[in-house]
Amino acid sequence: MSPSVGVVVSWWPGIAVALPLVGVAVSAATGWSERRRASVLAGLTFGSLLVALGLIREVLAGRMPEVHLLHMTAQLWMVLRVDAAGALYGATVAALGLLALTYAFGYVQPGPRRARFFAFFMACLACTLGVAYAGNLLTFLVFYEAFSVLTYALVVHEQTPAAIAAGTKYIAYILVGGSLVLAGVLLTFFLAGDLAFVGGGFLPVDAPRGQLLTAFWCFVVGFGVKAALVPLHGWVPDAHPAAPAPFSAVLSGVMVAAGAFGIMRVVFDVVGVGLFTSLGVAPWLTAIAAVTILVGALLALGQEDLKRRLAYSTISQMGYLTLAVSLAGSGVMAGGLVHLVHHAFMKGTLFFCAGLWIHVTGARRLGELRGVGARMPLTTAAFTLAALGMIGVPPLSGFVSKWWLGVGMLEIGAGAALAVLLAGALLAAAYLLPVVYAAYFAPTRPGAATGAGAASRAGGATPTGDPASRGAREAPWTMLGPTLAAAALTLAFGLGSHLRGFPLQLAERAVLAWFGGG
Amino acid sequence: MNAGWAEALPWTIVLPMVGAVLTPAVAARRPRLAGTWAWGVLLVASALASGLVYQLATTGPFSYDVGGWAQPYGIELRFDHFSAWVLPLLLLFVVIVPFSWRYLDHVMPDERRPAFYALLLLNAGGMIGFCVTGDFFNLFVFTEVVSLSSYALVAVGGRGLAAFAALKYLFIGAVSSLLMLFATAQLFALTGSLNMADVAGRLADVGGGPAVMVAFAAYAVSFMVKTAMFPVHVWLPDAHAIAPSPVSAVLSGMVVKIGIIGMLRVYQVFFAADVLELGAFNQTLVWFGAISIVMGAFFAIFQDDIKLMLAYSTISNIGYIVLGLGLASPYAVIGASVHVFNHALIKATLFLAAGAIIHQTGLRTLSDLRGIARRMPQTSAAMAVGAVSIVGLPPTAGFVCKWYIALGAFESGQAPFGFALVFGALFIFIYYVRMLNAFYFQEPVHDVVIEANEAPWSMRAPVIVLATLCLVLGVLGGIPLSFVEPAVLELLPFWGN
Amino acid sequence: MLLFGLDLDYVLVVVLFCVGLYMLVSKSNLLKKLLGLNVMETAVFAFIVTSGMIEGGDPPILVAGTAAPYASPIPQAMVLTGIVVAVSVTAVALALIVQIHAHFGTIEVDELKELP
Amino acid sequence: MSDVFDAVMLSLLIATAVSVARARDLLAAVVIFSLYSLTMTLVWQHRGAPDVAMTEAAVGAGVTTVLFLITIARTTRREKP
Amino acid sequence: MDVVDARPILAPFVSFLCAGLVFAVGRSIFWRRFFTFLAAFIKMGLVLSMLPGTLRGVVYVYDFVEFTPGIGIAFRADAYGMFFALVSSTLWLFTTIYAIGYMQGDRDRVRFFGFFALCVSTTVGVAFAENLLTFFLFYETLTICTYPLVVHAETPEALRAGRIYLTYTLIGGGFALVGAVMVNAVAGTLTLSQPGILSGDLGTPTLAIIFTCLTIGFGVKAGIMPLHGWLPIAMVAPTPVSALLHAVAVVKVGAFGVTRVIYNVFGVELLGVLGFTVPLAFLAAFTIVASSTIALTQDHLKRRLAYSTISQLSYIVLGAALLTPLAATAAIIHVANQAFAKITMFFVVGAIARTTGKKHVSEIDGIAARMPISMAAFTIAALSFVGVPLTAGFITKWYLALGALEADAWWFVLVLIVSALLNAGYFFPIVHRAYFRPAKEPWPTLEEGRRFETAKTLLFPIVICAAYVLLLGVTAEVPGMPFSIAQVAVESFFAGGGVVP
Repeated sequence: MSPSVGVVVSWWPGIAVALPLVGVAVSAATGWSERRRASVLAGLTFGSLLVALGLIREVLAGRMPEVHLLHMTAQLWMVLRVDAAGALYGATVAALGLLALTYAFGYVQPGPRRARFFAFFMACLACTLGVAYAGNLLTFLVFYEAFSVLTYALVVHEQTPAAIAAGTKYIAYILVGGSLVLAGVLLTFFLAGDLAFVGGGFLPVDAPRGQLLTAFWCFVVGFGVKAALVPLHGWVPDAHPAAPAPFSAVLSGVMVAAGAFGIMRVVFDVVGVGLFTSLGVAPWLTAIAAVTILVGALLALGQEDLKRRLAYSTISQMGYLTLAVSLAGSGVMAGGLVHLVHHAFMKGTLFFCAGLWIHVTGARRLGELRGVGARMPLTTAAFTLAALGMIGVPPLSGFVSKWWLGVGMLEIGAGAALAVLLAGALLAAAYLLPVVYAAYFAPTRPGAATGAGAASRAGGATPTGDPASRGAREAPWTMLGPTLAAAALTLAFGLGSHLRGFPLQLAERAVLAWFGGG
Repeated sequence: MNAGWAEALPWTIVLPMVGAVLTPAVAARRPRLAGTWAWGVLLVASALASGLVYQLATTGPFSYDVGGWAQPYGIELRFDHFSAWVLPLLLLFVVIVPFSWRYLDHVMPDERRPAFYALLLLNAGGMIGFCVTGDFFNLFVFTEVVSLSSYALVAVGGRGLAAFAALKYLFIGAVSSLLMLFATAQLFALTGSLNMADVAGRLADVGGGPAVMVAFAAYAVSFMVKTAMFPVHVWLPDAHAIAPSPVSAVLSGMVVKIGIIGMLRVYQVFFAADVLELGAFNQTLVWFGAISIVMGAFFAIFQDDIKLMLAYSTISNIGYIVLGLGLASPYAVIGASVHVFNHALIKATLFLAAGAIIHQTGLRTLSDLRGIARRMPQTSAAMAVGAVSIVGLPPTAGFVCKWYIALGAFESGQAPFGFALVFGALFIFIYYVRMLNAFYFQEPVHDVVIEANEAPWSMRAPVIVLATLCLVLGVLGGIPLSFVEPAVLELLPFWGN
Repeated sequence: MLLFGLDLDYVLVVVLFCVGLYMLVSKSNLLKKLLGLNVMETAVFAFIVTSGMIEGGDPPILVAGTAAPYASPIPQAMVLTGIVVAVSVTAVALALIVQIHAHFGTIEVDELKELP
Repeated sequence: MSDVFDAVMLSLLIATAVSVARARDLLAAVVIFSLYSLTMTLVWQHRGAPDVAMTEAAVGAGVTTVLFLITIARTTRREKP
Repeated sequence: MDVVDARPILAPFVSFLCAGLVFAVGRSIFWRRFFTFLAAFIKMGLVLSMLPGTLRGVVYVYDFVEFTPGIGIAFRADAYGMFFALVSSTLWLFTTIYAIGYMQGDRDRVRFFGFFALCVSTTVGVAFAENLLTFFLFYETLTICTYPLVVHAETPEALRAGRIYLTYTLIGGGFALVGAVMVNAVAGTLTLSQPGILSGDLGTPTLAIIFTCLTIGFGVKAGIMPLHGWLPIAMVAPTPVSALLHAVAVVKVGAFGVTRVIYNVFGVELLGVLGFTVPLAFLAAFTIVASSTIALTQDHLKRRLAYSTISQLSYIVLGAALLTPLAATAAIIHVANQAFAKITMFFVVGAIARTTGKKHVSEIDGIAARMPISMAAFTIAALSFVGVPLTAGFITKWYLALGALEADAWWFVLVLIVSALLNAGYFFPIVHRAYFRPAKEPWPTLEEGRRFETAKTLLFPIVICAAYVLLLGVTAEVPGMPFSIAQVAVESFFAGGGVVP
């Protein structure tokens, strides 16, 4: 940490985590009306978001709020400590969580599984916040594992055979990954005797190289599963379509990113930039990241199912974060960190839109979306905005992050990486624009949007016939509102990227801590 | 003061004998009085024996010269640590006799009771004499007293099979007695003396040689037959199974031990004389002991009759003892000697418990007796304690012996026999598990069992006392050891080959 | 008297013992077995008497004027006891045989064994 | 002289013993056994053990034979082949 | 610091007395329960009252009687023994509560509770055994006392299971006996109060035989493959017994024995030189992986748990075999961790069987809707086995892995990871079915007037034990919690050497 940062004892990080946990109990509470439950859950999440924003303030003021949760043994303790990167990620989680929650009130149908959905959703949210604010590896691991496992319940929410298969695949991948992370944590403890995150890392430089390498690759592979690094990405394309849309948004936006966030934590707060460079693993990581970007994007091209396409897109986008980490330059890292936030809202928007289309028209596949733009103009507009952001069209937020990434790459002379970045952007255009095209411009086919599962899935709204022919019928505001809000944030982050308190400033702070001002 | 208890030595033998003779007279009017009479006699004898043991504990071994003739010409009675066995022996009798009071109801008519108790007293007197005699010829005489009364006791139930079993026992027993007589004569021919201590001294002068070897071998074979080691065990199972249960307890628990005690006595003499190289002999004992353990267990597995099963288990246990003797290391011999007593206790428990069950139900096979534990819980529990004990599972009396014999095996560098012992014991447990399973964990198939009642107190109390002792002596295993240890350690310097 | 270098008495004892043993072991009739046992017993007694004999000695009866060596009295005492014991054993055995016959109607071991 | 007596006696002993073993008629066997005992008595007498000899004559040859005879009377006379 | 105190003997004696009273007056339900609970509480009190002393390093000793000259039945409540006693006396209480509910209306309850108390008595006896002889006495007694519980149902399968159980354990006991006897023969003492009583100059073959005998002897109960055969078969026993067998008494006694052999008979230094533990460690590692793999294929709930137990027990053995302080800590702490988690699982499985009659994994689809609290407890326990942080299982795996690294045996870390995955592989499907599969047919609803998903006496122990699993995971450090005791124990094992965490 940079010397100007002072640790202060504060309960706020704990409260941020605890509020959604209260929501778990609320979700399980019987005898509450749906409305009352919804408002309380939203209120709790909103409270959490406020706290997260407050924490950003604290961080910007040069303080580092810290709260000790548990002392399991003398060496194993759990602490929440908010630094710039954590605050940034935490606020993202809270914000996207609030949006998705609101969206979910409309999306998830009533029934016995509804309560379960919200309970697990809130729990996941809490744990992801815990990941964001974790002050040492153990805390990180605990929350990381917890939300990974809890996610299972949300992936299989639909309880269709496909969903269960996806859930099984998911949990298998995640557990292997989690175990590797645990091994890494263990090795770290063995080598360093401590687990607390410190900017610049704390692994002893003079430890045996083999053990250091083992620890490092345990972490990278372990988190890489979550971060969907190719070839560890297998679960992503199955899990996303299976999960309900609001959760897909969160999954893609912040939870997959938790893997990338973990890699960042490891590289900068555990291993340290210096050691990371001297270990000589960076080129390998770069290669993996590059492959992930390209392969993810190429595979996305071939997907007919919209949510699968978006899932591959997530894989590709996560590659940017890893790429940024592997290059270990302060500029590019700032871009990477900011991309984490920006991508969250963009991808959130995309999934929200995809969910709305499914909800209203039952359309899951690209071919079924023809003409939906006319029927659901706001939704399609939001989708378009987010898609353009993903491609990196100025002045949207995606442009900002890619700009910083590119500039950072040039700074350190990583031309090849820049090429990959550009290729990724082009491919993003190639797999997202056809969707936009189909929604707006493709000729409609009669009956195209009456998907087989539409009636059952749509609940109240009854999709009928050709979307275009029946005029505009947007989804209810509980769902449309969050979608538009997310899209708006995409725009706002692009426009106001330089403002105080916006992601970029925090990312710079974080990078300052990691690179020691260099 | 010392002389006081030493004086009691001949009376301890004479008392039961005289009691036996007087039994018909005492019980002439009321045959059932015979049991009480016998019990009284045995109680007094036990009191005397306690005095003897007390004397032994305070002053060490002591002698009594019958008729005041000095050694080596007179008849010497000698009370040493091995003789201390008479006290537990008598105490077991004291427990067994009350059991027989009611038990005999279904075995024999009342008018035959005096004969039965006379034989029993004779048997006890014979064994006491056997333990305390100091010369070889009396050893033979008392053996014959014991044997004769045992033959008769086996047949006392009176049915034909019993007579046949007794006759089988008799033929083999008589041959072994003959061998013993032959050995005694041979020893006399060699040394011109029969007093044990004296013979030992003179043997040393005579030195070794085939003649001494022949005498020793004759003794050994004779005692091995008496103790029913495999393969000369054939007489035992039928005799012990068919005899009335109190008699079975006496026979299996005590009479077979005649062979062991006799062997120890012969050892005392031959080893003190140090004239024989007995390594090969010991090795033979070890092997036969091990084989006995296994074969006894093997046969027992196939028995359905509980008393036959118990009888075969005696063969196994004798195998333990012989194995321990053959190992010839201090711990092994201590263990074997303690097992002489502990096995008597355990076997008495088992036979009496089995007897109680047979008495109450009239059934004696495992398949008939299923589920009996529900109706006779205390007796069955005693049976279970006995079973666990005889296998040598801790913390029972049987375990102490197993521990020491195994320890001896390792001590003498014959570890495989330690293994054989321990796992042979498990082999034994197989059939006891069968028994316990039948008693406890299977549904009754027989109406008699369903309606059975717990045995009367005069039968139950002895069983419970014995079972309790099995447990107590497991924990307080040091008590019998303290008697045996000095004797064994005294014996061993000449022994270890 | 020596026969082929062996004391004839001992040869006799062994032969008699063997004859008795043969009867005891291989005869089926219980009475014959018992007779065999008796033969064995006498053989052993004969051995004891023989071994106790001192060549040229007088009987161990104290008569004025005779002098040592005597035959040792102890073996003879042993034999006397032995004879008494043997008779007792025989008596018990015969009683048992009578019982067996009364119960099963036979005293042949072969047949007794076939009984249930 | 003594040797001749010995030889005759011992031969007789063996002969009687074998006869006891071979006789099918139990009564005959018992009678021969009695003869055997008496022969033994003579041998012992000759060996310088007169008291033993007398006991054997009375008990071995006398009582035992009587007991056997009683038994035969109460059981059977024939040995089954 | 040794202090003569009667409490180490009173603790087993209380249960023993209780067994006697239950047998005597057990026909009356009231008195049966009264005595059982009274004894359970007194016993817990006794053990707990020694705890402060133990943490201060006091060792309570009591020589009961000289069993055979030179070796007595003696009790010694050292830290490790205290640890084990604490676990078993605590779980006795809960299992008793559970058993009362579970055995409601069952047959032969007098016998059941009587032997139950006996088992606990002997378990605590094992825990407090001062020497190998006392240890063995109680060890074998336990074998026998458990038998009536295994065959409780008295069906042919139960009898068969009992037979197999006895065959295995008695043969094992035979090996243990031989080993103990050999130790006595070569060392002249059997005390467990020293960090090793054998000396290296006895020659490797002798020591190897001793080690093999003792390890086989205790390994049978600890279920080390290939000696595990009895454990899945013994599952026919009533659930409280399975819980007792698998979580507390029998299997733990085996594992406890193995650790005692390693630490107190041979001692770390000697074994470090001899290297006997290396094959043991590999065997344990093999067991961990192999039995987990087998567990994957089991449909019967209790059998699946049984194989899981086999796997878990080898953690203890592995921890002990690694011969490092950290691994030892793991081994010891796992005694408690596994106990609480596995007993929770068995309780839940038993509750399911009692409430719905379902015994197979394939039958419990959607049961979480019917029995939410139980399944939540089960899930917690499952997480613990997987080694998720905040649960007890994590602490074990953490220290075990560190120990492996400390011993320079990183491949065991790999084993641990694989095992964690396999654990997840066989537990999570259960959780999944319970929560995410629709019920095949509607679960019977609660009877009128019943507020809980199952009997209170079943539910209460489940909740407490599950809570304890979490508690162990998060407060291991608190003085008086198992971890602190384990540290005292480890300090005694590695007296002088090694760094204690």
